[in-house]
Amino acid sequence: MRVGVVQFPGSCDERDAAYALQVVGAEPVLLWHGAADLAGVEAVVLPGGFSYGDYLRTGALARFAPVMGALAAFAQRGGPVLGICNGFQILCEAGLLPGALTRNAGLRFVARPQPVRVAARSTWTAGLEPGDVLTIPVKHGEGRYVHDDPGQLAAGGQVLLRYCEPDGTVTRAANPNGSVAAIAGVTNPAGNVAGLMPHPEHAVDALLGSTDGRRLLGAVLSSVAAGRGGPVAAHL
Amino acid sequence: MPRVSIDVMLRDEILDPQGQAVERALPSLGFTGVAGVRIGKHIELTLAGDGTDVRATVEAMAATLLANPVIERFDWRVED
Amino acid sequence: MPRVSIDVMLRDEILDPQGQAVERALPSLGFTGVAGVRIGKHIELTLAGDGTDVRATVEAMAATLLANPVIERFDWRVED
Amino acid sequence: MAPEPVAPEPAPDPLATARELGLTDDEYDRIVATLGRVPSSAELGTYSVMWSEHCSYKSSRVHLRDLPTEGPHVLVGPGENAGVVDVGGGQAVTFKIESHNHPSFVEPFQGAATGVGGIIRDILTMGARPIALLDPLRFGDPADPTTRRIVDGVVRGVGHYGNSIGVPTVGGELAFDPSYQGNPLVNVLCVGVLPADRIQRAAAERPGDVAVLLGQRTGRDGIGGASVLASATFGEGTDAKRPNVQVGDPFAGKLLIECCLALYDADLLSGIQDMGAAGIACSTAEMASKAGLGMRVDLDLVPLREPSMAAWEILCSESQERMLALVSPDRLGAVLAIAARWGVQATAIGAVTEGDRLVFTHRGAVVHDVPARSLADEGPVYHRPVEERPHPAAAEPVDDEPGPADLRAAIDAVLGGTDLADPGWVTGQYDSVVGHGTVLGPGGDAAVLRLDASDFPRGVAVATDGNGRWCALDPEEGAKLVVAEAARNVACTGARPIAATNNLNFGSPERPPVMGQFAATIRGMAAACRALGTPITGGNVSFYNATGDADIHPTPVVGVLGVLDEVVTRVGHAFAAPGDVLFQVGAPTRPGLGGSAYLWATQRRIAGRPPRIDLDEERALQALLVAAADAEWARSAHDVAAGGLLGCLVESAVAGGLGARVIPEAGLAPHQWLFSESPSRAVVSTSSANVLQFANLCDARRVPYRRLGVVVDDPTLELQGLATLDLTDLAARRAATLPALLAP
Ligand SMILES: Nc1ncnc2c1ncn2[C@@H]1O[C@H](COP(=O)(O)OP(=O)(O)O)[C@@H](O)[C@H]1O
Ligand SMILES: [Mg+2]
Repeated sequence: MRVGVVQFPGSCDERDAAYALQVVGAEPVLLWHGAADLAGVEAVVLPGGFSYGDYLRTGALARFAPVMGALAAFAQRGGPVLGICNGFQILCEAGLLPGALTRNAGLRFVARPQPVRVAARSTWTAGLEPGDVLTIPVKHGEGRYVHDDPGQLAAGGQVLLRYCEPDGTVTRAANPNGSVAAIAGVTNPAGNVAGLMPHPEHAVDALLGSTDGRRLLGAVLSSVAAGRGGPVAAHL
Repeated sequence: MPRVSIDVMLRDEILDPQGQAVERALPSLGFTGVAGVRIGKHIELTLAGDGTDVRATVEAMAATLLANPVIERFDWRVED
Repeated sequence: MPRVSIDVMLRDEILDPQGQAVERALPSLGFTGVAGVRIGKHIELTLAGDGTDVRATVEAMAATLLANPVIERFDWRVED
Repeated sequence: MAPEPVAPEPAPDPLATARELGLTDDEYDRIVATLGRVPSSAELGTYSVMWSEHCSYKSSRVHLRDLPTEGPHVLVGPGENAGVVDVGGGQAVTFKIESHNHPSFVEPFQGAATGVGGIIRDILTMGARPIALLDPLRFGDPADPTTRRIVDGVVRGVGHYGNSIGVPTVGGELAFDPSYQGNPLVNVLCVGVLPADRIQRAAAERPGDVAVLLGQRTGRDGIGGASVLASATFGEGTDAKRPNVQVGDPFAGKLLIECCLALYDADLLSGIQDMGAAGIACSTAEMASKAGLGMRVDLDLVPLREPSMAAWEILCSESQERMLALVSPDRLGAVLAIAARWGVQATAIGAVTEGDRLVFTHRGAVVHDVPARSLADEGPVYHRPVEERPHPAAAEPVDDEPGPADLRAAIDAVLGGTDLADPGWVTGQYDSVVGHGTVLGPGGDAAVLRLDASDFPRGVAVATDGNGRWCALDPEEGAKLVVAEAARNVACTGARPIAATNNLNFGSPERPPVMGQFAATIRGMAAACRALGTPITGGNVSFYNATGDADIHPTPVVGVLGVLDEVVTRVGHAFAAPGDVLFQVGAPTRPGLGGSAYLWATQRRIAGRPPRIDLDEERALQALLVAAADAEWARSAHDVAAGGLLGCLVESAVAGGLGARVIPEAGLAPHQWLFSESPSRAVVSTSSANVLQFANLCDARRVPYRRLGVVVDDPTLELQGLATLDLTDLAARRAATLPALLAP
């Protein structure tokens, strides 16, 4: 399965994302920010990094890049899109995901292995159960998720992951950035567009640490595969 | 070529940890009685043209690019 | 209780990478005719008291904490 | 043909200007003799920066010659932007360390950030993709609010640049000592990887090649900043000397990396040089001089941030994120196209010429016309007076003094001190994982990086070490110990140390005792590098680290690089499993409290002689560690360093979430057993199944070993008959040390 990885000026994790996709069995395709189309991929990852230097606001400039037009249309048609860290920020700025990501409450960049708890059943967590705990690195300066009504998001099944202790309890200390309701990842109402602050692409290789990221990245592949011939593929 | 200033601030209900940190640091530096510190962005730029549609241009740019309405509000003025 | 606004900007001769990157990105993002973008901080705060020594307080505060005199300058005004 | 240029207009009041720029009268006379005329303002500008201590190494050059620089793996040694070593399989690795001490004192955030940017571009210039950063940092007393402000700015600055540019920060150091109060040390090491046959050279090749300026526009940033600032002592009047601070733009730096790598892949360049200190002047002079050619540049073509800049300002500006590429005219179009794709400004500003002149024109006139090599290679060389003066406290017999009255209190003091603090407060602000190569990140002995995820099994290990206390007490022995420790840290991971880089941080070279420390350091470093097979492939000298008359401790910082043929065999420092057997291997524990963490933590004292090192013992230990890893008999390995055996055991246990039961060594005072920093020792754990093989390996290699104890499941460290430490509590306290001291 061909999965696009969008490269913006200032992206840093695009090679990691491509590597991780390969590890879970996909064929990564780098997509240039200036491209007008998505080269026929079946899913798209917006990788981490500092697109346009993160200047002005994280994601604020990237969301105007030419490729984002094609991406929005793809998302509209139900195409699976995953934004990781800077990718999450871009998707929020583009209005493809609810809420916004702001400066960490502690005002420092935070890099650490981070336990997160699966909060909903979705195409992005196929094969995982609510309550499952994964340990995945976070690394960001602006990851504090803000939303007016996190309860409504949760009720709609849009909260994907929450920051937690290794045993799964959600505590203030486990929250690396002060996100509302400890939210680490969300989806759009339709469930095909997701954003995460943790970096599953950095957790696919036992030599480098955790392999929990495979379970998340693998989930999208199986969902897309399962959806072939269904609504997603029908529009491709 | 009008020169424009735009101030972009987090909306009041959004936590501003930077403002809070400054507010907390001030007393120990001998500045007392300072309250309600909020920190945002100050943007200065020059627009091409004679300035006939400054309002439209600036508001469009601020609303779509310079500020994120989900969390921010903005204010602008033409300088000099 | 005077309400004060302070703008802190990089000094003109100091590179402002943020302003520069935004300015460079604007045309390809569909915003044309914008030049000389500089981005700094906008700080709002309230001072206790009747406002007799606002100038002294604000300037001292800006010079010691709010702005870094090595690379920044500041400007302030009383809002109301 | 252009007509012969007329001589540039002489500078008004040239001698006064020369003095203002820091040139001595002798140096000025030399310039006049070289040119056969009075120099122009632009020429005075370029000579003053190129002949500054920072650029010319005029005080250090005669000593640096004594360092070993050759070895079987060395592809490029000192003299280029960074050394390159062959790691096999067609891959090469380049690495170098640089300092940004003075700029980081003036403006900690930007100083540190631009330090990171600068060393990344050195690595990039060699043709490599930068893959890792290490940041050895030294600051004054953490109780001082100024120190806290500087630490905060520096750590944020390193993080800002490194995180944003997508190069992981995988190691470093954090040390505090009052000698760095007015002069922090911010050193940064960068590692890059490249195909061994794609090394780029910073030399001109052919007359007619076009000089292309890549990157940021040139502004009045840090004119003479790195060079002049780093070549004078801070004191009163710092403000007047303060050049405009350079501001780093990691975004522009990132685009420059990708653009240059694309240019290398397409094999489009005949030469490339980054612009560090002394900007255009330095890069053109060096590239021309190396080739024995000339260069002509039209300064009116240089894109400026401030159009009013004078010629000498354009030449000496240290604006960041710029490179100078030389391109044959038929490839210019392709180069400009690649630059445009990456959004990097690229401008042809001049050309390589026959002859040896470095000619700059500005506003239609020749403003500079000098032999390129007179700037780059024929600067003054000083034989500064050298006086080796023993440290007043070195004779104190600290190893003969009685141990602490309360051993438990001493243990708590050492483990609670800054030398043994958990670096998490720093490392948690750095991205250490980007690039999917970080096999062992910060926290252990050395960082280990996988070079290629797909089919290339190799890895490299890198560690930096310095120790101002040892080096102050005895610079020669201190330098040996520092080299040995860095190499031992690399060997602990199982990597074979093959090369080193050094950053020599010293006080004012105009003071003979400082030059005495310098000369002794070079002797010690040369001896250790020879003995351990780690030639110096590059580095940096930073003088004038002083506040008024007070020089810093002599602080050589060494980075050692090692190779793992199979990165999967790497060994970490964390205990792996309960029941594993602990061995102390290497030299016997000797009295070793001179300059130790124990003495500092318990008595705030720097005294005694640093422990002696036997370099043969050291080499044997390192070879053993590599062999044990290769055979996969070591489940963990950690050298005995700051905080002695106690520090070593606590770090390994805490990292593994386990504990240990160990038996004190007979015949040693408990405080020596626990805290001695005598060198050439490590603690290795093996599974009980491999105990015999490991012991046999030690016997075969004649490396002494001692069974120390066993790894246990519960988080306690039992020092039988002496103390039992609760590691959960200790870990929490060590993690709290830095936040408690440094939270602003
Ligand atoms: N400033 C820093 N940046 C990154 N890593 C650091 C820093 N300071 C310390 N570390 C990490 O902490 C660990 C312990 O450091 P140190 O005690 O100096 O090691 P050693 O004694 O083995 O030389 C090392 O892995 C080092 O890389
Ligand atoms: Mg060590």
